[in-house]
Amino acid sequence: MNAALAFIAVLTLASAAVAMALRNLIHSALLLIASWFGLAAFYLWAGAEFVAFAQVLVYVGAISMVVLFAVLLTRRSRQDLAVEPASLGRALSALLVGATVAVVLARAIFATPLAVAPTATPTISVRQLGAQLMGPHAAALLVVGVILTVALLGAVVLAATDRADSKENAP
Amino acid sequence: MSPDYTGLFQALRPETSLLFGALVALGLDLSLFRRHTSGERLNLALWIGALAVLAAGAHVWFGPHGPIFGGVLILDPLAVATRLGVLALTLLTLGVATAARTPRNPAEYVAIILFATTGFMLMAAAQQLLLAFLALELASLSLYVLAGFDKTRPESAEAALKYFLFGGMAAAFLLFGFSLIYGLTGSIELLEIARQLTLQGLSPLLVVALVMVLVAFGFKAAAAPFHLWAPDVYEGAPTPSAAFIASASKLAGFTLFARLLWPGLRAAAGNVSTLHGAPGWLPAVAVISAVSLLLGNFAALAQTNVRRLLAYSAIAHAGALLLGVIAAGRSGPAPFFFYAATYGLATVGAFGVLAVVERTGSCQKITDLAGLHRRSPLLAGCLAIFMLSLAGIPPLAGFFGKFTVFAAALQLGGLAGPAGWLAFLAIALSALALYYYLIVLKQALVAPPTANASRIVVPTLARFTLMAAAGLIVLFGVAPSLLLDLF
Amino acid sequence: MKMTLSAQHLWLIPALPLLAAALGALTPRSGRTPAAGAAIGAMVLSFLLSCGALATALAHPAAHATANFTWFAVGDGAVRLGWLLDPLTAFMCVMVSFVSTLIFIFSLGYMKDDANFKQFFCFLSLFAAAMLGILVANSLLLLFVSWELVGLASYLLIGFWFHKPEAAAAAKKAFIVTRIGDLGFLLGILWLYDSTGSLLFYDNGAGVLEPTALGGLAAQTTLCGLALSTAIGLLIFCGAAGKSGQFPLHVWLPDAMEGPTPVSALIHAATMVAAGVFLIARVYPLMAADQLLAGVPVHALTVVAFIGAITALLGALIAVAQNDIKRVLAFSTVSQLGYMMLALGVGSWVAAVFHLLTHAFFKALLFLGAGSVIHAAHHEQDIRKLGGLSQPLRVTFATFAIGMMALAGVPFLFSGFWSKEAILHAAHEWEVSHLPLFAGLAAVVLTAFYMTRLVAETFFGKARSHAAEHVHENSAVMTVPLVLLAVCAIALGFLGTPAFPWLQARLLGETEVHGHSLLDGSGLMLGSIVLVALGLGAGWAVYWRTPRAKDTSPDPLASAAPATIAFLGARMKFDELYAATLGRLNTFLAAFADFLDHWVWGGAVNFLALLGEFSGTVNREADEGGLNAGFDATSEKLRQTGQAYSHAQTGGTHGYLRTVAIGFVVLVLLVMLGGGR
Amino acid sequence: MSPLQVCLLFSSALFCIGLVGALSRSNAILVLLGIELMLNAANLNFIAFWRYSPAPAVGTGVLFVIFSIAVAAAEAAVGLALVIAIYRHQKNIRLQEANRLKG
Repeated sequence: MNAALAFIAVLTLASAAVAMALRNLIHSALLLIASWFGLAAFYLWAGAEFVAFAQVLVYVGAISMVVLFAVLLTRRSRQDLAVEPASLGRALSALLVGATVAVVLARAIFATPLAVAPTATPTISVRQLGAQLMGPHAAALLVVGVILTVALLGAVVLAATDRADSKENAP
Repeated sequence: MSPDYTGLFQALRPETSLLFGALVALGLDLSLFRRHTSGERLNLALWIGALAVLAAGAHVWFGPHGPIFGGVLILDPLAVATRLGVLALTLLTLGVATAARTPRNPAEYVAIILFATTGFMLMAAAQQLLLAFLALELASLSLYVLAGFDKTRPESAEAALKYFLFGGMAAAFLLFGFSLIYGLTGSIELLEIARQLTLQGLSPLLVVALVMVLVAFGFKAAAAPFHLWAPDVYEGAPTPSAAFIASASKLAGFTLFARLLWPGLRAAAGNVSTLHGAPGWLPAVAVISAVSLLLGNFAALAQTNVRRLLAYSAIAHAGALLLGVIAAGRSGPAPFFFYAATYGLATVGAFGVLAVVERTGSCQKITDLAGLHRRSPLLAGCLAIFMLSLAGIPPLAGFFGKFTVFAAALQLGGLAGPAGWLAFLAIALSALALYYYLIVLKQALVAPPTANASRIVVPTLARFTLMAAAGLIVLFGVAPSLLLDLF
Repeated sequence: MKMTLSAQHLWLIPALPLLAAALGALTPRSGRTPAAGAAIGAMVLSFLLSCGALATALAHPAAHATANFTWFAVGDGAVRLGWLLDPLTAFMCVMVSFVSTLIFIFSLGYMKDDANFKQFFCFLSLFAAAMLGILVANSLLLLFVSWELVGLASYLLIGFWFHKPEAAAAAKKAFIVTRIGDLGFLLGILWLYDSTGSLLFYDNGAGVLEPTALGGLAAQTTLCGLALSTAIGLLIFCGAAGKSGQFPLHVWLPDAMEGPTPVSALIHAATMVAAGVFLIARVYPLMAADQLLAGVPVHALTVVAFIGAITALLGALIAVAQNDIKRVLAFSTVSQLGYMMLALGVGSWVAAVFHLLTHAFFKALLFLGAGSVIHAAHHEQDIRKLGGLSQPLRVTFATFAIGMMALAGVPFLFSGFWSKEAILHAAHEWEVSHLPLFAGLAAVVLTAFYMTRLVAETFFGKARSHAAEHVHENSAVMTVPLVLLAVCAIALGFLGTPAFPWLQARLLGETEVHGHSLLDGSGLMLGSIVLVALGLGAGWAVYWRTPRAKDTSPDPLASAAPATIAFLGARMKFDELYAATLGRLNTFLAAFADFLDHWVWGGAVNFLALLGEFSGTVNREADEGGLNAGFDATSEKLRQTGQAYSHAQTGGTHGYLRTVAIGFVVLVLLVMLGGGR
Repeated sequence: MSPLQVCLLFSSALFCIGLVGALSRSNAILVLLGIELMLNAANLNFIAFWRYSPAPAVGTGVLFVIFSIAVAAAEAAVGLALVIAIYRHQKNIRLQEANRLKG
């Protein structure tokens, strides 16, 4: 079972890391989809099937599509697809900062005693989740509805091209 | 145990009226008023928004109190006071919007302001990590959109993108921190977390979680070194949006985080009353506060852009407010609430003045305010009240905010401990603050107007808004008990 | 009709001018008569009410009648405010409202051509209201609020002629320098509130000036072994030093002469600068609480005494070398305020208040007299270009001479003599040191000398400029206040002679007057009379006997060259003395004052700037803009520091995001490693 | 090393990869995706802690993740709209070129 966990982890991390390093935006997006699949696999491994489905649906199904649309909308020629490499200094400093954060997190994880009860993989049924959603978390459910409304409204307002706008900004 | 839905809906009536107002504004605008000029559409939306805010205020005032829905929300005095404060600041922001340039989608603009207000209202009352996170995200997403609302200016888009990326990063840190807190305590209810933490003590992973929460807090409060977005957003965003981000958002953010830190993470607070206190989040907040005070005050001196000056002064005020949060463990939330609310009033007012001046042309440089006393004595007078309140000159409200916060901070251990030093630093730097506020006032009150500057006609609603803000500042300065009696 | 006013209604005294200010603000720009009428009417009413309050206070001089109320509650503590009526309040109220009334009337004439006449009266009323608020407050917090309002109003008044850049700069300087003192004051207030839980002066045994609280404060020790009361007292003294122009915060006062002359009379004679002295007199029990303790390194009052002595001497020395009529008076004010602080420090607060009252009258008289001269001489202020004004300006000259003799301390007839004598007497009896006494005696000579010079240069000889040739006496609206003030400058002294110290007894809360024979301590009095005579004689010899010929002719003291005939020897001697001591000392002190202005307190701010710079940027050249100059350069320096800070704001989003991560790491390390685990 | 610690290291690594991406890439979309990865790492933590919690039947961690996925979707929508808004003005989405505002 730990082997499965290690496999999933390596796969996910590797595809995420390569996605963040690749120069081609489309390739990056595809690798990120792979990494999101990896996360879904992890959720399955942990016994949270519903979350795994949600992950696939939302990330792989929706977010990646939005990203691809954005990529296509914001390029003017084929060359734009290939993102120029980040400047070396910026990449190095980013790596340095990332590594430092990683060291801090890892040290904290190793230094903290975590009581773990060796249990079998738990399960949680959709019915149980539903009861929780409609029960103690009803308020959160309402708020998420509002958040999605705002996001939709905001995205439409910001992204929509007004006629007057396009005239003003025509090159 | 069946959930108390009735109680929940009773408690959420203010939010419901805000959302209802937003939907009505959108609906009317889309159906009946499509053909009207954008000015008329803005006015309609603003009136609907104002009514919704007033209705929400009535619901807050007469609504239920105490823990709601099994303690997910708490309507204690701090929550009620913050909700009322947020609603008042929203109302003033709507007033400022009457004076500013009409946005291209007026109904959407007002609706998103109301959505953001809903987020603030929930932030004020959340007592559970999940709801806190969602409320924060609701407010933040709305504010990103508001910052980028002016599509004709590249500065607006740039400000919004920077704000969004910075905020997204902060949200990621916050969520990671929350996940660690959940892991360490097995709960997302603040009271349960507090109970668990008193048993556990401070572990390294908890320190990481605390600091991640503080990162998000620093972002929301615009405290150094997590302030970098603030000057750019204040400068680039449309004026009412900037006013809203600077005032209501800050008040709600301080309430939310003070609640997370004090009742929730009290066991990990540590100690700053003496130099060799216990470790915890208090020393970290003290450092953020000191850095904000120094950086905000010094950088404000160098500004030639009045909005950036307000932004850096906001950073300095965030430092003083954090001092109030530090002291809240002993003195209760009243001091920092008073400070944040009156600061919000003065800031909305200052941006309101800028919005009116902007009607006659650009108002970015401090020198754009030259000769304001000739162009509009009312504006100059109001600006003087706002600036002097920010500078903490008695008897304006800003002074009593400072007084109560510093008095509370000194109670932690006199001048001998770091809290006392911070209070001392804040008091010493307020002389510097006076200097840069006087630079603005000198332009507005003393300098002659430029040759082509005309008289400024202040629209009636904006006039009313500014006079209300100025009047409240004087009123709360003369009678602080009006606000403090909410506690 | 005997009218009395109880403590409950004391608030009316400041409320009336405040109302007048509000009315003035609401009247249109053209409403000159209503605005001025409201201001003067309110001041007259306030004066009458103050007289009523004085009647009440004199009926029960020992009582501290208070009226307190809760203002607001924070947490478990409540902040209470209140009004306080005792002889100190009552005497000060009468003085301030009376002098203000006269200055308001004088302003009618002085400002009659000014376009912003209405605002001027509005600001004057606001100022007077705030000043009266300081006097009637029974709470340190209320006092501080009024105190800051006074600062704000003086900012508006000093900068009233804002079209003059010097005026705008002077106003800002005055506001900010006094505010630096106020920061200490605010800190003291907060500390006091923290220690005692109250800010009321008197509260039936629970106030901060009452034995319970004082005992507690004196018993605790804090930084450097000071008693807590000493530390708080010194912080409060910072505020007093700022407002009262005490060394080293005196730098703003001379610059503030850029304001209209009635403002100078109001702010720099009777009221604002006196507020610091009043404050120390008010909190005197707190300042003196540490006197009984042994083994305390410094007593608060000792500091006050020495600062006062230094200020007295410094102000007098600098005044000798000034040529602007108002600046001479400004430095003499600095010097006289030093006297008052000296008196407070050596333990005789009644002498300080006595001098405060007499000084208010004769210095207002002198300033208004100067204003009358300036107004008549078409705004010529340089005494080298005046001269020969005694004939055309008869009334002004006569009253100015009375004021000059009061200030110089001419014996027996003039009030300044008696009050100064009381101070010197108290300094003589001080056991700690006699240095303040010697400083005070030295300043006596100098005061007599420079005032003689001022009168001689201004009123005698022949007119040395076009402006001074064509002068006419001013209208009655300006001269009548001068005459009234002159009468007071003489009469007030007789309230406090050693033979009949009525004022002192009332201030101390005694109903009976115990006079001493004038012969008690007559040695000191005789000595000081001789010193006054010396100063007057020297001034007469140097300036009066041979008046200046042209406005460009050199100052006789400045040119070390020996001159004319009969009195030559003595004069030579004096010239040498001047060149060897006074001249050099004066140059030195001027340089020293400059040094203070630029380096010491500028240096303190610079230190902050350096601190900021150090933390702000690493790659910044450290020497750039070094510690080079005073106020403006300092603020420029601070600006540069700020620029260094805001250069961190590169506009690059990556940098911003990186800061988040770095901030995270640093804070984690801080919490894990720091905190003194 | 317990499996929980493995999971935490996994999530920390993912968090740092996202962080490095956000800090180094010039394309605004990739920066946004880096931040999404950081959010994913937090979700992973929630599930891991839920997996090893003494009372998994309550399902708090799972619910939190469901909500946070919804929020992430909303964030992505707004973020990409903002990217398009920037593109409208500067005709590219290179983040380092969006620096009109500074000082």
